[in-house]
Amino acid sequence: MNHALLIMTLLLAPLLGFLFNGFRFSSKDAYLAGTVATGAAAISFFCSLLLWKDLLALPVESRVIATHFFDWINVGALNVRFGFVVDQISAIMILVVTGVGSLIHLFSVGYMAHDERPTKYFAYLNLFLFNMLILVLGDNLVITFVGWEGVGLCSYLLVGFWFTDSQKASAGMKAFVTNRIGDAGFLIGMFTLFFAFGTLNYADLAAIIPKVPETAWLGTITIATLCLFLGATGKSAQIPLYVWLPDAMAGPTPVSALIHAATMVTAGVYLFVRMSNVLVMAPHTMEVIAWVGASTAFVAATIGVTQWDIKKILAYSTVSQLGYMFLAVGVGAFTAAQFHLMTHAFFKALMFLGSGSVIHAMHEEQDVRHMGGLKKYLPITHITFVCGWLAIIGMPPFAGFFSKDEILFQAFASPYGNKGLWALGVVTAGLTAFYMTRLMCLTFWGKSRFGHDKHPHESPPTMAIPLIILGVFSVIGGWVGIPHVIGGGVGIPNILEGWLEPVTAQLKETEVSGLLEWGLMGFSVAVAAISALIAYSFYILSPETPKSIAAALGGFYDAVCNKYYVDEFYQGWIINPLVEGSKALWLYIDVNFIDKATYLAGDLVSGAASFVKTVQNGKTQSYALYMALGVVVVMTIVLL
Amino acid sequence: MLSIETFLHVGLAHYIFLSGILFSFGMIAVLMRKNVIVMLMGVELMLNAVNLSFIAFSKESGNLNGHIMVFFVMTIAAAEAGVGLALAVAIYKKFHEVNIRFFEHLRG
Amino acid sequence: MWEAIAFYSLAFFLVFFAFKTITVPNPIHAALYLVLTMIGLGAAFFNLGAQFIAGVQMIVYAGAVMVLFVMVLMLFDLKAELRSFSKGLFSGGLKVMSAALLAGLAIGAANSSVAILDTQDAAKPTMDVTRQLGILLYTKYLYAFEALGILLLAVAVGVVAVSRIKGGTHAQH
Amino acid sequence: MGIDSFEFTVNLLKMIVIFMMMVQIVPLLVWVERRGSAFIQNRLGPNRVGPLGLMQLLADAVKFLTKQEFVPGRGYPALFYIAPVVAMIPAALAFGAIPLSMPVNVDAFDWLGQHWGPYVFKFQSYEIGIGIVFVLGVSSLAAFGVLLAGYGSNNKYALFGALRASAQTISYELAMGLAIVGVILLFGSFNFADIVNAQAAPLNFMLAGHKVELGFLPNWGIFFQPLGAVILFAAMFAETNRLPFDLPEAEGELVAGYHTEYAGFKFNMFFIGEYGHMLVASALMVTFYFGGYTLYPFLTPETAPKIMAPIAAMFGWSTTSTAVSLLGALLLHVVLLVKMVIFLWIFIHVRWTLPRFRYDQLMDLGWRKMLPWALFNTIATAVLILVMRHNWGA
Repeated sequence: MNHALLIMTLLLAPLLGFLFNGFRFSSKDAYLAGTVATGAAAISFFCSLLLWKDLLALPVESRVIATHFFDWINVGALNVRFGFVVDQISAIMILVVTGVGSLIHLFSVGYMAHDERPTKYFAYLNLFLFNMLILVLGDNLVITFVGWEGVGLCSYLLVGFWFTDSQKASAGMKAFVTNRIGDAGFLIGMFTLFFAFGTLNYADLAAIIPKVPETAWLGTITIATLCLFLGATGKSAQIPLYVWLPDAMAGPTPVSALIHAATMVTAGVYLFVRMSNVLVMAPHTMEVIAWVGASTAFVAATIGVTQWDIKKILAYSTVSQLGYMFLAVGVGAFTAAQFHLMTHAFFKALMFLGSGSVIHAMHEEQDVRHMGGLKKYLPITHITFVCGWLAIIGMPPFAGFFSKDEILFQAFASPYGNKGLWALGVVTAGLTAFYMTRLMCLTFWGKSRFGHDKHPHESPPTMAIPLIILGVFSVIGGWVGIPHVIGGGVGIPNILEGWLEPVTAQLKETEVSGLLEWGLMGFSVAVAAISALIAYSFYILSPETPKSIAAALGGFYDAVCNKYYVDEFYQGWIINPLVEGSKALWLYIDVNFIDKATYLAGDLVSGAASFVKTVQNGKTQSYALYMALGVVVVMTIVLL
Repeated sequence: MLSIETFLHVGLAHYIFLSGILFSFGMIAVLMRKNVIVMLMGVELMLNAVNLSFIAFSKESGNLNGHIMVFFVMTIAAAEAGVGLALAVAIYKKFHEVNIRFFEHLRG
Repeated sequence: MWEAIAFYSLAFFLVFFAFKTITVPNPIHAALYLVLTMIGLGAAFFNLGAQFIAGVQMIVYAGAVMVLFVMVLMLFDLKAELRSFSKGLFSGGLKVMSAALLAGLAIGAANSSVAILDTQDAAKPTMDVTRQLGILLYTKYLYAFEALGILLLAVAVGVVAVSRIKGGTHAQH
Repeated sequence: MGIDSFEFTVNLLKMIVIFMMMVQIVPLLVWVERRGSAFIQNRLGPNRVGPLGLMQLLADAVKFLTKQEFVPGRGYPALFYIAPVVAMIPAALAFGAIPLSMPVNVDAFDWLGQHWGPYVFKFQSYEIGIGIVFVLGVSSLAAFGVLLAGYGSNNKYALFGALRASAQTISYELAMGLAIVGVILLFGSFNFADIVNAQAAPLNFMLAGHKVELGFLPNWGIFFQPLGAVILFAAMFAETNRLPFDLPEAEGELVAGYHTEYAGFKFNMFFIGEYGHMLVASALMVTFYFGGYTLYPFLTPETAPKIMAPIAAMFGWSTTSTAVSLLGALLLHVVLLVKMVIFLWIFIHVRWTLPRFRYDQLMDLGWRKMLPWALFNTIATAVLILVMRHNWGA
């Protein structure tokens, strides 16, 4: 099959699904809408598989399927083609996006069956898929930005999907506005790159930039990549713009799984993996990224420990895991970042869907304090959740182990890494194990704490099947990137590394002894295992201990529990001054000068028009006369 | 220049002149008459004047495209007359007169 | 010679009838003068060798459109109007002037374009003209012809809809 | 081309003669109508003046001519006077365009010391290439006569009659035109002479690229267009404003319709117009569907001179080819007249047999029955012609 046609089908299937459902948005038939939307997603997934197969058939050094449909913008030096490229990076991305996306569409059919506006929901979901595909397939920054904004829009629409609840509507608004700040950075970065290098095409940039000498902090590339990183912090919820993501949990749970865990929030990571050749020319940026990523991972993990809302816990966990990815990007481990992105997509989508299943079973109850002992009510959800849990805390041989271990190893050993980053990463790993175990204990194990009026029940097959598939992938998904020290002995190659090698920037390998690698690995696993055990003992064996610890920590605990008062800080020191300042401008400058100027302009125009408006007297024949006079004038000019 | 021959040898120019006169008459009717139906008649007159020049040109150039145009113009004119008269009937039903000034209500 | 006489008498009648059309105060008389103008134009078409068009002119204009006009006018029972022209001496003058100017310019433009008209073989047998017209209409201009058919259908529906209007925002009752 | 004075004179005379003929047939028709109606209604009819009451016509004419001229007080005299003329003109013009017989060939001869080259005179007032379009165009003007009469009289009944008449004429013109389109498609010509000549042959049609000929039947349009013929004939009734479509002059409702205010000679002219229309209608019916002035296989433009030559010799008339041609043409003209008389009698018979329609029934019939059928006829004819003439791989 023709590649251009294949890519077109890949892109258009969700768009058509969106149009189909969008035009009949008021329908309440969740099954029809869901079938169409899921079908569209499945078609896209199928196309992705075909493209991946074709890509495999190509020789290793030229694994690129590029196509462009038309020249989109052609102004002066700026030539933006509506072009798409499928290479090793985007192939993984589209497989993940459409694969996980299809599963989540399927899950949604069951989850949204009794909603008020299911058709609208599925239309948005399809639109999101379309935009996400645009984002990952675009062969230049502008196309990516189109998708970037598109997914932002869909995120807004879906977070505020239950907009009749003003809190949820404002959560959507918050997500949107926070993203706008990041997008401004993205735009500035894009402009800077174009200003400096005259192109926005990834391939061209990768070809030009390594030849450009870069000067310290104020170099063009550093500034540009920092700006792009600001965009990435917005989209991928890093410090300082992470605040929207926990609030975004107001949306339907499958949306949280798809957009706010598996795909959209990883766009920033994808961007930097895509631009790895550019990024390695700006070591200072990488340093910033690494530290921001590591501290985000740590801070989010600490907050996660104190949360009670099941989705909030998962949200902070997502922020934390995204921090890991940025840590990997920052230390130059692009393969590891992409790897973690993929495995995270599996297990975090799984856990969100699992939490959706739990919430569904508990009749919209989200507080873990009112759960417990769900193991016997929700066997499938429990089993799959356990897979996700083991994956995220990094237990071998689950998916998360390999990717997280790779990141920690690179943080320790890479020329950009250092022991501080590594230490932060390991502590975060411990915290992750702690709060995830805490979540398991409070939700599934122990005694049930909900009232007798609730009768939890296992979800229908449309919801169970995606869980099972994702559960399987949470187990085996990591096996594509088995490190040499483990795989080398038994002859299992690191498939992923080989796969991504031609398209990501390669750093000089630092020689590290296998023993050290084994040691680091063992250490982090041990930390995770111990903190998991501690959590188990706290929440199952002696439930009183956490309270006493919290009491002992006092103010610090409160601070963590309230997310370090970051929202309050933003409110008090950024938003309020802005609002007050704007009010002052409005009341003084606007009213006194600008308004008067516009009134004056209006008065002038209407004054001048009072003479001309006699022409427009409603007499049809006068109009005909003006027409005739106009023709006379034109003909005179033409003839003379 | 203006010899007797110019007048006697009837050619394209004569017909175009005639057509121009008829056209201006039609236009005056559209611009000046108050009765909507007479204005419509003026439009018909204008269209017919144009038809005349089409036919004259067609004869002069020897191809039939002018005839085709006239054919189309006639169809359009018939349609226009139908719509115009229907509007006039609608106006008459409301005001019991068909004066163009009732269209001033359209000024809003 | 005969040609000139035919043309000038025809032209005289045409101009006279057209003038009466636009000046007589009674709209029915105007319509009847217009019928005469139409018939005269049909004769002019015939003179110019466009027999089929002349016949169609008679059928469509004189026979159908004008009958419709006259019928509508009679239904309205309009009497001779006291003020049949819209008022305003200045604008009236302007209107006449602009019409005359436009006509003059159009004549000038057409006349100046006569020179660049490529005259093909002019003489053709009369019967052939109708046949050629038909062939042209159904080959080269087929889409335009079909489009006109659709237009007429739309107009037919529209006319019925418009003439059935009752009341409205400006209805006096 | 050049028309010499002999040709000019003959053509002028021809026009006058044919017009007079049309006008003179009218009194005869009136007599036929009156006697016919009497016959149908089982009474005597005019029988006092002259043999069989034939002189009644003359008496009527005198009455018409001597009646008082009368103009309604608040009417429009100009329109009132012109209306009867306008009513008569279309019929006369249309009748003039229909060929009444085969062309007459006049050989070259010397007369008045001059040489007059051979001529071919058409047996009609004037020959127009696209006669059918001309006849349709002219007869569509007939509505104006009625409208003018109705408006000029300034009489409520007259106006209603006029409006009815014109609405009716417009409505039935559509069906009439479409029915004629079938004929035009069939014979592929707008010319009456072509159509008539095509009918002076054995019945033939194309079937899958082969010509099929049925020698025992003439190639008349009625065999191909029966539906078209019925529609055309019915529409003709409406066009002539005769019963059962004489709503414009329905006595019960409208006194005498548009000629309520007319008397005397002006009324007579309306009469002539109406009967002229009947003549045109019969002539068209005959020309389109019944072989016109020919009667294959007996009397055709080829055989007529051959038949007349011995007859002329028998009676001792001139046997020059000019004279034989003229005699042949007259013979064929008689054929046409006989056929026309049959149709004229049908007109009259229908008038005294069928009751009048109601106005809504009339419109309903015109727009919702005849128009669709005529459309169907046109489309079916076109499709059939295309299918039958197509050479299906043979």
